[in-house]
Amino acid sequence: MFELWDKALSLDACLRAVQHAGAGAVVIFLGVVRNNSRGQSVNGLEYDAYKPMAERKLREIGEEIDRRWGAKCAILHRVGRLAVGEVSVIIAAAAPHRADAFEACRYAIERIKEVVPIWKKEFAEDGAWWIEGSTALTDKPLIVNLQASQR
Amino acid sequence: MFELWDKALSLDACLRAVQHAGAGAVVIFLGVVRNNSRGQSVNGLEYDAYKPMAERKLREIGEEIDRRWGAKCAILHRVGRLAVGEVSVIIAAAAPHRADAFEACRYAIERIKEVVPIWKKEFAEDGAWWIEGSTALTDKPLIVNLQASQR
Amino acid sequence: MQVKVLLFASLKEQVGERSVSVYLPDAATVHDLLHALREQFPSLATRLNMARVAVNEEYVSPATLLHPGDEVALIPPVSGGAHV
Amino acid sequence: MQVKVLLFASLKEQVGERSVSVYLPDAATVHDLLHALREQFPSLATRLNMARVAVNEEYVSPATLLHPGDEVALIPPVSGGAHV
Repeated sequence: MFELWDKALSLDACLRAVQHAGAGAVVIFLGVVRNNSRGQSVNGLEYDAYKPMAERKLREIGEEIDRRWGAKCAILHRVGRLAVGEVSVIIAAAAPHRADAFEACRYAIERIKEVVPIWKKEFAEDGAWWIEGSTALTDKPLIVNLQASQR
Repeated sequence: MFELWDKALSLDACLRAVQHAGAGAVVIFLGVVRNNSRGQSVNGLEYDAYKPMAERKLREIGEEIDRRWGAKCAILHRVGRLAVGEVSVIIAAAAPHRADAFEACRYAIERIKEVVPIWKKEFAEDGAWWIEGSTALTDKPLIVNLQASQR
Repeated sequence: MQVKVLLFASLKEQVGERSVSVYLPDAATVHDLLHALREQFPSLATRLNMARVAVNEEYVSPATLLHPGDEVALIPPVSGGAHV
Repeated sequence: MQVKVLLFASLKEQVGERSVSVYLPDAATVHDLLHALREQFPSLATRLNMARVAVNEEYVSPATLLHPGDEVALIPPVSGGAHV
């Protein structure tokens, strides 16, 4: 299961999609909207996406993970507006052994941040910002405040 | 929450125990009873435990994780008889950032296998075996088949 | 030929549309498309330099030839996955 | 003094009891306890060599002094956590 949803993501659905009799280890990652970012308090997020390409790229990540780690994988990603505490992404990876399940799950989240066409806008105390580029790859993400630049 | 249960473990309970507004990343590990081990087909497991000490040691692992990674942690472990596909352990670790959540969760499962007084018996096609010692630490776990040695 | 270009995130918000249409000569490349977009939308120039281009849901290089009916999208540096 | 020793996993199954009682002189150590157990249960000798000892739910060394009322447990190499 590799899907973008505009409603609350289902952990159960991810688990059901990956469990199988040979899988002794399941590792799950949940991304949750925090109440702060860049030292600012945050009210919420909005995710924009190029949906068909994003779902295709998620599926490709899943296939790569199957080849490299023999792990079965499921990924759900939210789009639209999210409040603090809501889950933005769920990744589940099930493998015969725990080392593979951990590596597969970690790889998925890192790879999503490189190739999957999804973007977030932060609603923070200092304005609404499109965050373009991964904070994992650069210390200074490219952030774009259209309101500010149009003033 | 650091508990041994003799009934099905609750993923929701673990999640509720660790989520907080500053936690952007939650990593969950589920150990699931596989249908095979050591090349043998397996019908089920039985976990024995020194319950009060095991729960104390789980709590100590959680406190260590809080100190080292700033992650909030919950651990549930099954005891008694389990069928293939049942969940034997759930670890949830919630941290502000994903690297800490992954490391904390991975540390917890490795540490459990070193210090928490819980033992498993495998019901396999070649007999019922107490597995003593972690397969992660030695290639040849010490396995004890009392039926066989008493024949 | 006329090519429809999908816009996302800050590009969409800057232009105010989910897509724009660009007229290109036949046998135009992705490089030609970017050049035409810079002329048509000068305010996007900086962000266009950061963006990758996808054709039919795959990332492509500037030398890629465009064909009528291709689905073209501008992909700013992505930021999904998680907030952390 | 009399010390009750908790048994688990293969030790429990071998002896057929969840605990055994051992008589020890006052000021006996964990080392003395293990010696007494080996005499009382020769069939456990090998597995006793692999086991750690916990007193009042903490792992202790062989030199640790035992006191009346201590909760003593033999801890074979643990194998919980997950099957993988």
